[in-house]
Amino acid sequence: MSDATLSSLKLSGDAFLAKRRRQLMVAAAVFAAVACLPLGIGDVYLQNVLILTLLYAAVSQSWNILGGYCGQISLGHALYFGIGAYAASVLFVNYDIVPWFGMVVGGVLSAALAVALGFMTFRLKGHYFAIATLVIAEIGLVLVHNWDFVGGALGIQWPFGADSIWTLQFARDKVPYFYFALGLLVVVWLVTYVIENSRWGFWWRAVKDDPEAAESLGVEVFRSKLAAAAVSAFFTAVGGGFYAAFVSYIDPESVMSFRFSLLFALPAVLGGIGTLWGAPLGAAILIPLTEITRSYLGGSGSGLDLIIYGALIMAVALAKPEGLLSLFTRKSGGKA
Amino acid sequence: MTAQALIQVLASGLLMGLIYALIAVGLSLIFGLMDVVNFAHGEFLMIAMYATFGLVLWTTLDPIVVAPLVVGLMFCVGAFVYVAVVRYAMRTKANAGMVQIFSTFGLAILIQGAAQYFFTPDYRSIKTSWLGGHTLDLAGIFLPWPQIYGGLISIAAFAALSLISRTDFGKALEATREDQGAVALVGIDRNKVFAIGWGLGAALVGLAGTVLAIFYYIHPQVGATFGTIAYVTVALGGFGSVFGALVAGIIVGLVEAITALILPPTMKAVGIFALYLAVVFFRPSGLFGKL
Amino acid sequence: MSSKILLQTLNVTQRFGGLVANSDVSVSIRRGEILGLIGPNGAGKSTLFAAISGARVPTSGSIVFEGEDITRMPAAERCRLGIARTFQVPRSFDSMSVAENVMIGAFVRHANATRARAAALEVLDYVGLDGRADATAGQLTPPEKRRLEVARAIATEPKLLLLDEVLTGLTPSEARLGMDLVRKVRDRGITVVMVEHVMEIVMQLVDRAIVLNLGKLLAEGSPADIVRNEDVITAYLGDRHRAA
Amino acid sequence: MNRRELLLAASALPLVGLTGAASRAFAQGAPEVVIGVLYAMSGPSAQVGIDARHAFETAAEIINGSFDFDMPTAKAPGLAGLGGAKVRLVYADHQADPQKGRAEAERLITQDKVAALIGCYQSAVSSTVSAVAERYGVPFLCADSSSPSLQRKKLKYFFRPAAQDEMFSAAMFDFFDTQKKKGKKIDSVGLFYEDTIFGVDSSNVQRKLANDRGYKIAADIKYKSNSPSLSAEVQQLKSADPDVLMPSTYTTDAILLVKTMAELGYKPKNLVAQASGFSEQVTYDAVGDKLVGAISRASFSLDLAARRPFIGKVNEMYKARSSRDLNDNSSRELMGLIILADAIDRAKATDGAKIRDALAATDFPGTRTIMPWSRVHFNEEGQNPDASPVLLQYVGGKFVTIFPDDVAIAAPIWPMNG
Repeated sequence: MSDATLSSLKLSGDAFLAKRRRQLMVAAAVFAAVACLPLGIGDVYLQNVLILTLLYAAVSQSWNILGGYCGQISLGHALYFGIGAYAASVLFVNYDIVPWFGMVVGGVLSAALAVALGFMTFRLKGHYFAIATLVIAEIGLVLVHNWDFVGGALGIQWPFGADSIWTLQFARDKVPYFYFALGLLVVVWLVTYVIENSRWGFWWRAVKDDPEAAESLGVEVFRSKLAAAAVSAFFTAVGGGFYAAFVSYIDPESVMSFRFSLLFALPAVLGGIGTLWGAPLGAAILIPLTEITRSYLGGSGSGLDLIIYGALIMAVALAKPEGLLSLFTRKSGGKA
Repeated sequence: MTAQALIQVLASGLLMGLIYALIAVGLSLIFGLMDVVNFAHGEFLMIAMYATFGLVLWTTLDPIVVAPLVVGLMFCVGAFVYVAVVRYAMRTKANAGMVQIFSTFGLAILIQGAAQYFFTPDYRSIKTSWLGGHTLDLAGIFLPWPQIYGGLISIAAFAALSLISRTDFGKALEATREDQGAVALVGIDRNKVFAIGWGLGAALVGLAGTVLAIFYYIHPQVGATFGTIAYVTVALGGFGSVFGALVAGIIVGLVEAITALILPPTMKAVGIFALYLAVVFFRPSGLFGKL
Repeated sequence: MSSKILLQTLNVTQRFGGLVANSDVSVSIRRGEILGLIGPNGAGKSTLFAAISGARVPTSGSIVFEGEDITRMPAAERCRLGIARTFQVPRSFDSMSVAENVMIGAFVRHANATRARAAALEVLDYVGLDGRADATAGQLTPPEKRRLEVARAIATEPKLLLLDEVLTGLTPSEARLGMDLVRKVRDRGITVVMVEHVMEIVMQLVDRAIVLNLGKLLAEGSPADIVRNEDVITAYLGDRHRAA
Repeated sequence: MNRRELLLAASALPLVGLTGAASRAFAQGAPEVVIGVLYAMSGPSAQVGIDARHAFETAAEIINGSFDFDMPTAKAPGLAGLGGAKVRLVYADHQADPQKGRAEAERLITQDKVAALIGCYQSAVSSTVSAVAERYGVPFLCADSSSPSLQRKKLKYFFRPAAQDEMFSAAMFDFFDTQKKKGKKIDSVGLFYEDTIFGVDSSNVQRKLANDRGYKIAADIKYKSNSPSLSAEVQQLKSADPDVLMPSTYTTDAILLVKTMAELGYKPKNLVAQASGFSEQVTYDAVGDKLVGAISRASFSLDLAARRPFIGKVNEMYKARSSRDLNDNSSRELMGLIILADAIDRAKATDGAKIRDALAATDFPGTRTIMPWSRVHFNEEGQNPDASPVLLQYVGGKFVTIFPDDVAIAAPIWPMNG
């Protein structure tokens, strides 16, 4: 190898490290700025919108790990969200176990279930896989609906209690929820960031682009999918546990319906799948828009809010198929 | 439960299954043609049901009489959706699968919103029709005429489809799906074939809509109820397979009816879903899908 | 194990329904050689290739690599043992950069991303793609894509590299560059098996050739022997000459 | 406020401003009391929300205007206790989602500074909304959710003037008992209910009552709401053939159920419904011919108009807006707002705690309502224990009150399908 190429290669490596460092700094700046938002926004309703935005960003980023990085389009993540919500609720309401622990239990259960289901579904391709995930989540919904131990159709009401960080119950104060949701997003983002540059991350992207070629290069395709599913399900469930604590009432429809599965995929898809910022960006646009159109247009019952929402999804999917993030990034060499 | 009741449940399931097949086949046809899953398929059904309802109200004719009109209208709706939306979704190179899913999903929400906007969320149903409320009593087995009509229409539609596949147009469809580049060389306009394909797919679900409108209620979310079943049916039969849609539709109808007998009826969808999982576990491309 | 035989197929038979694609094929691949696997269309080359690379398990017979039976071993595991392959139609990971594509291969030997990156860059330099490291794989020209396939495979540090028609469809000058690359690969100590049906080019490159016809082993030997073999001439060359 | 304005402008939806302006146009100049209204205005149960909107607007018209009805707040224009202040309604769409209901309740309380909340139809949403109301000390008048579990939380700010499922179901079984005493045959009941809070709660109460009072449960069928077909379910009902079929279903399934029963040749001996779908005009428009003799529990009966003429007038006002008669839901909603306004009037303040105390002190005879209730007052759980339900029978294209005897117009036709 000539000295000239050696140094150019070294430069390429250094440039890469510099890029990674820059990403981290941008993230630090963005998250710090977001962390300051409650200082300026005292309105409870807007805080509520912010919390939901952060939560959806975090859960959609979790979905993104399996759907965006590993290319396995799941239309059934509501199942994991529901497991998280129910684990936290049942443990807290029936056994007085703090939701912090309940969320982790839900996460572990979900990850284990994701692996078990993966053995069944990861042989399937494309729409067959997507429909299998949808169908499994629907089965889960029906089972929870008819399972009296977890309240069946009646759901679970969290008891009123004093404000406490342990029980994650705050009567009026939204700020603690805000920081929890932000914290969850930061953790999921960091996990994605770290994995993105690890062997797993590379394997996932290879599996997404061409599983057969990946297999021939020593990529454990099946195990890669299982790992992505487990990580994805874990954080989705943690998000579900938080949601339960936040709303303090859950029933099957309100945490496990198909609508949620779509809502977790949408921000990532619209923002840019398989990217670090796609899901947060998508959530930052989609959630405030849906909340605000519903709040200020939905009261009329005319369906105008749905028309706007549907048109937006369609427009973004058609006009920016790589996701809205491509508006902000100068991708190396690409057309965008 | 007596044997008679069992036969009754199976007969009802069979008729419903034929209707499911008719709802699903358009979806499968479009997929077979261009590998696109239309997530607004249920909304097509809903439009057709509203159209039937509206025409019946306006012309005071029977749903059966206005059916050809609705089918023609739905053909235009399908072709228009292709030209106005799907054509663009097909052009994208990045995330092609996602773009198709979410552009048609966005369309579905938009159509639901529009239906609520124009028709209000109220429940409609066609009050009187020639067949509505009439039942064929076969030695204690009751077969409602609307469903018998639906089953017959479904069989006729599948027969017609198998005839179409032998015509020049059918061959053009087949050629387009086999090799999109080559057909351009022999002078087939790909976009035209796709538009017609979408028209045909929508017309078929439209036909199902005219049948359902006779005995089912109509409201902006009605598509969702049948949409999920249609997706599972198509996947169970194998995406792209017309014959698969027919067989899967019948199986879904029967399994649904039987599950409702064995398990609490609230869990009857579980039977269909579990069947789907079991089938694709052994045959990852459904019963008659191409690998 | 330092035997001269790197890989052996023993009575490999592959049936697809009634069709027999490989019938009782027993061949050996010797350490350090460039071996040509040739035959007319439908001869069963690709089927045998698939059996060796692990894309498909044969109906009967076995495959032994360095004394280990790998007949049922998945492709990924074979890769770790030291068998790498390319695809007839290049299958790059188009959403990734060229360097990242090669890193996928390098991860087999280096768990750490930084080291995998360094190894990938070294391989890119070796195959002459160092200038394109940061390009998206989708943007490469077809010959560059072939090169990338080879680079990815080399990055897995194989003992045996299976090349599926890497020279087909290239212009003569591109093909020459390709041949240089194959020789360079062999000089790295990697045994190379090339599936080709463009016999003219391959014969200049290989040390030895195996000819398949109608799923059966037809001839085996040095290029000089092969071109003189009567059976080969009738089955393959004759065929081609008549067609031409 | 500025930030909200900014956000709205940023979302570039000029229509937003329009709707806001429209609802604000209600009261010009005069002091006003803002009340938050929470219903699903989009999604599968949007029609209920839209009907509710008409009911509330009718109620507001009565409160704000001057009408010669013997109802609280009707005579004087506006709320006399607050210097003739007008009631202004702010609507919020919760899409039947408990989380959204909660968020919208908070928005109404913190942004629109509502004096009280009213809603929500879906019990799941009423559950989260009542929790928010409690935490902010804003009274929540639960107009139409009938799940008994809501009042069990012993909330201070929760008030439900209408009956809940236990009272409704008890009325049904009281009716059965009297029929039985008259020598009619009622041995078995068939429960048919959807797998939602409403259906499950209702069936739980009915199952318990049936067991306590010695009725055999011949069928106990929980079905999936919005099913594409109910053939198998109906077949099971037909096989069991209970003396009384007791459905707890929403409109869509009520229509499908009745159609399927007719198609499969099943004529239930008697049908006594837990209102909901069986109190909606749409259902009778669609399948009324097959429901002759069907009985539904109700909080309301238009028959009462014969005794209290103003009920007919109120119904006309409502009909002018919605082109349908008041029913079980819309009547409760309309009356609920009037009860709430009356309390605010007496509280002479828009302060939550004062309104709450006024609500708790509410006590007037049922004759001053449009409902068949005997009295309006609240127990310590916030429940009106004297919201006596009635049973209506669908005869001759309209509903006739048949139970309890003191308000009955006609004798029940029993069995309905002999």
